[in-house]
Amino acid sequence: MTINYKNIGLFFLVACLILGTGFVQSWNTALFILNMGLVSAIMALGVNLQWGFAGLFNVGIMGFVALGGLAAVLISMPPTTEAWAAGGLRVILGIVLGAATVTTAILVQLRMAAGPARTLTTIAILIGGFFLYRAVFDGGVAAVEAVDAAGTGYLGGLNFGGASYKDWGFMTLISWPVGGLLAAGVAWLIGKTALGLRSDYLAIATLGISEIIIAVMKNEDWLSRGVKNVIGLPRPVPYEIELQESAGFIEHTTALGLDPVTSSSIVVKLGYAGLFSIVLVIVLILAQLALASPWGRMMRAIRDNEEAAEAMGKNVTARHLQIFILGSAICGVAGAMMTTLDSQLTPSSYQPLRFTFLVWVMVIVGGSGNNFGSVLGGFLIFFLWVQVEPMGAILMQILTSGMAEDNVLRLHLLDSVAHMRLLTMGLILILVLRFAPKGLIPEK
Amino acid sequence: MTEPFLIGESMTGGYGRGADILHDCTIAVNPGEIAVIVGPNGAGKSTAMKAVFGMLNIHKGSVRLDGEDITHLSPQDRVAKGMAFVPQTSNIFTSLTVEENLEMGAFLRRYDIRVTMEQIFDLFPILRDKRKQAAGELSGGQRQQVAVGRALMTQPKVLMLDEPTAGVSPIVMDELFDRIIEVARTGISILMVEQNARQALEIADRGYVLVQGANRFTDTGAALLANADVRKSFLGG
Amino acid sequence: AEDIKIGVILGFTGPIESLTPQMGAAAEMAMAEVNASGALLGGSTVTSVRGDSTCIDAGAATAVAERLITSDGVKGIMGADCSGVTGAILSNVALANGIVMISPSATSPALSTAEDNGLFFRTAPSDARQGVVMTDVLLEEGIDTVAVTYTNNDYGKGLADSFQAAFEAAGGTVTINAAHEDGKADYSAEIGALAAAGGDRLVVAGYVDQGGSGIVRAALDSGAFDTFHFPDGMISAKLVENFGSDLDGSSGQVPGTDSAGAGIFAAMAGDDFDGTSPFAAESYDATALIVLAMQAAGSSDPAAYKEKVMEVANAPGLKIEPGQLGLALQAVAAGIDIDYEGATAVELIGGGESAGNYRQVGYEGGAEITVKYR
Amino acid sequence: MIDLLNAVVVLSNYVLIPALAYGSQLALGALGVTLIYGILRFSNFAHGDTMAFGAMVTILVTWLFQGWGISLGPLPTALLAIPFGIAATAALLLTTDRLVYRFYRQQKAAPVILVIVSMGVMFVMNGLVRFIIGPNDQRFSDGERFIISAREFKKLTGLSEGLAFKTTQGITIVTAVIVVVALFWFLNRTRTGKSMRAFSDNEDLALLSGINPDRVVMVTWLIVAGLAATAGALYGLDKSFKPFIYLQLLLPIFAAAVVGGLGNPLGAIAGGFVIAFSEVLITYPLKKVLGYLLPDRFEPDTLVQLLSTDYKFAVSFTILIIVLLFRPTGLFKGKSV
Amino acid sequence: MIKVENLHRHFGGFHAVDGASLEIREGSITGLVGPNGAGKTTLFNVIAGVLPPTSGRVTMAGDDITGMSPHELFHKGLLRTFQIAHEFSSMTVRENLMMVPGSQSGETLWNTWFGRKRIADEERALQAKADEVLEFLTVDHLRDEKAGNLSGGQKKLLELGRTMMVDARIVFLDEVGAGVNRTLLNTIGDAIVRLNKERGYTFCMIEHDMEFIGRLCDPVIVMAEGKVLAEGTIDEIKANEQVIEAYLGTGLKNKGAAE
Ligand SMILES: Nc1ncnc2c1ncn2[C@@H]1O[C@H](COP(=O)(O)OP(=O)(O)OP(=O)(O)O)[C@@H](O)[C@H]1O
Ligand SMILES: Nc1ncnc2c1ncn2[C@@H]1O[C@H](COP(=O)(O)OP(=O)(O)OP(=O)(O)O)[C@@H](O)[C@H]1O
Ligand SMILES: [Mg+2]
Ligand SMILES: [Mg+2]
Repeated sequence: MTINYKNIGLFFLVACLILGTGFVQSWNTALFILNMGLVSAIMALGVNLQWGFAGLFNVGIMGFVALGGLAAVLISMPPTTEAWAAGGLRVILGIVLGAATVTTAILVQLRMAAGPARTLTTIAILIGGFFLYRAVFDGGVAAVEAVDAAGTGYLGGLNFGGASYKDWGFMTLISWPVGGLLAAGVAWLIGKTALGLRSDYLAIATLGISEIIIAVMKNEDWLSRGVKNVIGLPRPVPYEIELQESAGFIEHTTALGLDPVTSSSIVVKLGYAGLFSIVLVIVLILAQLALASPWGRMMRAIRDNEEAAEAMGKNVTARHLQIFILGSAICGVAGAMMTTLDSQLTPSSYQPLRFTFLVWVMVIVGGSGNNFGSVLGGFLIFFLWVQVEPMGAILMQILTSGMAEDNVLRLHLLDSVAHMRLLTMGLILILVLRFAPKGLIPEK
Repeated sequence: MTEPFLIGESMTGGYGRGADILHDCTIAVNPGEIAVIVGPNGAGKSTAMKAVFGMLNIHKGSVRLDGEDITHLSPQDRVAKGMAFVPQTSNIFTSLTVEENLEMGAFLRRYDIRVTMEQIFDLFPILRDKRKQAAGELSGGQRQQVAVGRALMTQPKVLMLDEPTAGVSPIVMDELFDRIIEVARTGISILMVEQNARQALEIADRGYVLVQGANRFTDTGAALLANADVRKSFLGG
Repeated sequence: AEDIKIGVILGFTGPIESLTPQMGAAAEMAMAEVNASGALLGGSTVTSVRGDSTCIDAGAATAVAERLITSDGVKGIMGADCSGVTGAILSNVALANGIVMISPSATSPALSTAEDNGLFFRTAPSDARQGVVMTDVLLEEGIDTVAVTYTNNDYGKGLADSFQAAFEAAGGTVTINAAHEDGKADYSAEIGALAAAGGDRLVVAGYVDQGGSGIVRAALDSGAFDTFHFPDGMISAKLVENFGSDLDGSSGQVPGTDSAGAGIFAAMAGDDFDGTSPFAAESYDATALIVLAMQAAGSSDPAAYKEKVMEVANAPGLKIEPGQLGLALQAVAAGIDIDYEGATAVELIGGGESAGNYRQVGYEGGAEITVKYR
Repeated sequence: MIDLLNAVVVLSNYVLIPALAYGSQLALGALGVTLIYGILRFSNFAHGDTMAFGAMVTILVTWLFQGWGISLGPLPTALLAIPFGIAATAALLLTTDRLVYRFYRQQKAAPVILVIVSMGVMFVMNGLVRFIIGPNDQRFSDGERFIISAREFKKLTGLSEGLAFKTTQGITIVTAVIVVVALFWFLNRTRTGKSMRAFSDNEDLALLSGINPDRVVMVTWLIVAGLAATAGALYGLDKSFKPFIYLQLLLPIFAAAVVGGLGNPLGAIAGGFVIAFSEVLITYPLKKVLGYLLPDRFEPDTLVQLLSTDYKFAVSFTILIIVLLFRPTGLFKGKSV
Repeated sequence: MIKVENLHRHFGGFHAVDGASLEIREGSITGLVGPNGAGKTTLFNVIAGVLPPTSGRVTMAGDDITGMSPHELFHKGLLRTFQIAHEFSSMTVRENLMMVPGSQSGETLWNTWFGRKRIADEERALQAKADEVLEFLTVDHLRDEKAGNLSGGQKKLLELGRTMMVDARIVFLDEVGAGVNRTLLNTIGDAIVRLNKERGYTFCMIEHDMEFIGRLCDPVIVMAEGKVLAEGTIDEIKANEQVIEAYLGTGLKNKGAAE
């Protein structure tokens, strides 16, 4: 039971950190950390599912998060009608042709007897299909991208709210599960091919695939504007401006003695926090129930010793695939949520350091194999990620406080304040793991 | 009574912060002698061996080699003092070849190890055929032979073997016991744990029966074999 | 009198981390100048609060902006630097909190049409304009076939596209328009492709601190191209320092004017930092505009002074050069209309972006020379 | 005939030589990664920044030498400074090990913990390097840039295509080959090398054989320091030194180490070449080559490029995955923990 | 029950199993002996689907099971133990046993969320069963210990215990006796005989302890160099010259001298 006090204490500590941010810095920042902490906790749960439960070393989280973001655009933005007219069908036809080519090739591989004839047919189909696909697809893409390149230049999404599409904010909510499905679909493809790989080999394969996903999102402008970004996604919560202009809101806030501008953004953030918390709680409960059941036991057995688990009748391949898809889908959902919160999709901001490794840090520091650990890690690490910047500055101030005003070293130190951010993050990481080498809330 | 060459005296201790496994357990052996430890599974035989070799902290009792207190020496320093040990499990380098495994046994010996290696190959001919193969690809019994071979390569003063014959075929087991006797005759102390207890006790000068981490019976091998109680409870009738 | 805080949000870490120290220093130089004059709003002072935009991580950038606004209480933001994070901060934070942002270096055409409630300005021109200027420069030099490589982000892509459109419309040929990723270890593949496509000159729409230099180095080393054309992200002392006389015969353009302001600014920077570093002058001007607008509105409230930015920036009025901020503040206080020219001959058009004056450069004998202004 | 020669020269200049040089650079980095993986059993994320640190010290010393007027004639002065870079890196790594990694080794922590810890170390080293030398590009190369430059080559041969071969490319390739052979020999033939492999295989048993773990760890870090500083300095000489890039270099380096088979030096060099060639070769437009080879009538008017360079990373990773599907632990049968 | 026809398994150029043909009769306790490296474990691995054969065929009650995966074979009632213990080291001893039974309803995600009641009932039954097995193996006091912390012999017992958790048709035991105390081994032997008699399990066991083999097994198959060398009752085997030369040997040479 003592251990339980410790865990509650840890959560309490993180709550204090966030509340402290609210009191010392601002409630907006605190809520921002809370919201991103919620999203990060969900991602960490997804990764914990894969690593902590099943020992799958997935380092492609970034890709699944990005797919979730893509879903947010594809669902919640309005379709670009001119683009559809210009080349939409051609693009779709191109994709269908591409898929058909691959399918036919696979069918040939399966159906025909092995031999030179089969190889030749397959190659012929693939090459022919490739040129056909390029011929159809490229033209369509060019046409789509030519439509108002600076403003749209892509096919847009499925929000049929027309000019008032921003009022259809609930569409973004639909995009969350869709983001999960999209991620799950891609995870299925990856799992089918690459899950046979072990440990670090699987890691580099997933890392590569996530880079490929980002490359596609950066370069296929017809899909989501590539590096030109999509900004101004609709929101499931009201806009601050609307609140500030609504008489009722101003009345309420002034009655409470608050500033309407500040309170409007706080209310909006609280709205997000509410939505995100619902998702987190659902995911956490489901994950926790699964972990503390024969299913979780089976997964741990597979993680411990695949060969023996297989001999004891557990279908290791199928289970790995299942949990890989599930974990990736959760990351996809979180990705869609995050894009909703940002109200924009910027493919070049998907950096492995931020979206893959930071999530891993959350899982490991929190304590892999323990769902509550992952949630704690999500909040704590994101808090640090945001707060190490001022911390680094403070660190430098302390270091330089004793020095003369024009001391060269002092100036140099103060100049490098910006680089202290990552350094501080690194130091904290090392220190935390030093005192809790199995994570803050270790697996039981 | 003179002090034995190697003695782990009144050892009490366990793994990490867990409960004690050994309770006041004493094991000793003299040069040229074979001492055999038997007992039920989980009695603490392997633990006692590890304690003697310094792979486990004992918080009571001491280990002395040739009169010198070595209780606080690290295992690798004990190797330097002429002790060799074959653990019960994971006792080979799986990714190294058979030959490299043997070389590692002789790591602290810089001079001519070829001769010793040839002797090992004569003892376990199969290893000569497989010398270039990774030890992890061997069969269970072959691995065991590599493990024993590695310890023999050290040319130690004290040889400690934890179930050296587990999984080896009868013909090899006989060879092995023969070899152990030979080795002992050259003045080396041998301390081993065995579940093939009857054969082992037959060649033992001393026998220890361990139960729940404590000495239950201590006597010569022959006397233990003759003891009906011991036979029934520990040697399978 | 109050202590007015102004946020300086730039990518102090990340892909343009070598440009941002100068930009930040320039902004703070303007603030120091204001404080020294003591003429702002009856003796108010301005203080800089720095924040790291990272240039690429929209999440981190919004968090920083959020913190600066809500906890430090900044009244305006000088920044951000890269177009992506600038858009993010604008739509997520500045809009919601009604804070004025003046970016010195976000040049993406997309920002021209972004929803901003009149809060967003930039002292850098949109790249749509640069594409046209570039075409003119090249065609005038008699170059009608070029290969283009751009840094794969909204800046590079936007610039390369607007250039290609303008160039082809004017009768030129673009043999290949290929992206390069910044910060990669090796550009052999890109150079291979560019060389195979060929062209009289290689247009490098990248960053000098980033892939841009890598591309130029690889192109020179392999003999793929001898001459280049550099848009704004590439032009800097660094480029000359890196390549020296290898650049002879190349061309480029960068936002800039032959106004005396640029020279004065560089002289003011003196030894403290490199005043000719890209976007340093724009940063000075952006800061100055914020302060002057406050003075004109008589208040540091963004909702009030956002209306005044265009007014102080544009004619008619008393022309103001760098180093004359004190004078300008007094003039405004006295009710005299001013036209802030600053270090970059500021002229805000449309939705509040720089009209776009460019300095055409060439390279001779291992040095950068100014050919003319456009 | 001339056309054929020109085609060969074009291909060498834009594919063969750059890929060889880049591949060697990756290999040198991958060797360090693979060695740590092989002996200390974790993927070291701090390796890129270790390289940056080594390169930084080398640069500082080079500047010093240049200031004193010491030079190596046609070769870059930095070669003289590399030993100092190695020494400083060794000191850094040994300190790091003492302060950070040793604790987890004694705890017998899971490899993934070490991976995450190494990320912490990466952040700290990264900050350290940027703190000392700043975030900017630094140039420190001198001596002859080229063994043969494109212009000289054209003049010499009279061909219409040039072929450039840089001094640094030459040094890198030669160094990589020598180091790989030396390391392979060291690990498989020498007593110390074998004891290091034994240690990585079964730490407890290594102890029982009298192998001194501290010594193994120390030797490992020393070799890694040598590799990292050399690789970092050579890379900086060839391209340019910028702290941020070394972090980015980590990804292809890991890819090279993995595709070759983790823990295997031969794998590292093979992996380096696989990654480098797949990046350069697949995206290379054949227009010019075909232009020389085919009769004028058939000369292609498009680029004849299989895939645009946007996807060069995608290509190399796709190839990596395909290789792994057929050889799940890399080309040279690597380890997996 | 199991029929192996002309089975080959090569590792590179090495023929570990080299044309072995044998049959395990339904209801028998068949012993499999042979020198170290004879290919016994490899044969088990091929039968149990861990290794694909290079060539040859395995049938179970007439069905071709060549190349089937281990988990499919498990559900057909074929169980095996590992010569080198494969415990689930970070799980408790009891969990090691409870995870064994196939088609537990709690192994479906859906049920873990919406079928808690059923799972709880099943778990109770499983737990009782596991405790029973643990008691029989004399390790019940360790039921909540991590399996990785067991002694060498205890791990082997756990290997055996797993096969006792479900109803099997045929059980392959790879040296379960090595490292197990002889007194306990006798009890285990009795249990094997009981399972064989009362529940009709077929056993095939590799063992080097001839006494133990002799007590339980009929017939005994001897393998050497990947082939079947001999087959017969224990006495026939013990008398076989070839077997003595290759496997049994003639006893200690030095024995007298040691005493
Ligand atoms: N993965 C492998 N690669 C190469 N050779 C192997 C591999 N696995 C087994 N062998 C070889 O195949 C032969 C048969 O091994 P196997 O494990 O089947 O023997 P066994 O009869 O079970 O012996 P033991 O009684 O010692 O357990 C041995 O010589 C072994 O070296
Ligand atoms: N690493 C460990 N951590 C905790 N407990 C352990 C560990 N290793 C063994 N034990 C416990 O210590 C007791 C004695 O184990 P030991 O290995 O000494 O038995 P043993 O007499 O050698 O048995 P066997 O004949 O089965 O090998 C056992 O109950 C076991 O569960
Ligand atoms: Mg034991
Ligand atoms: Mg076997």
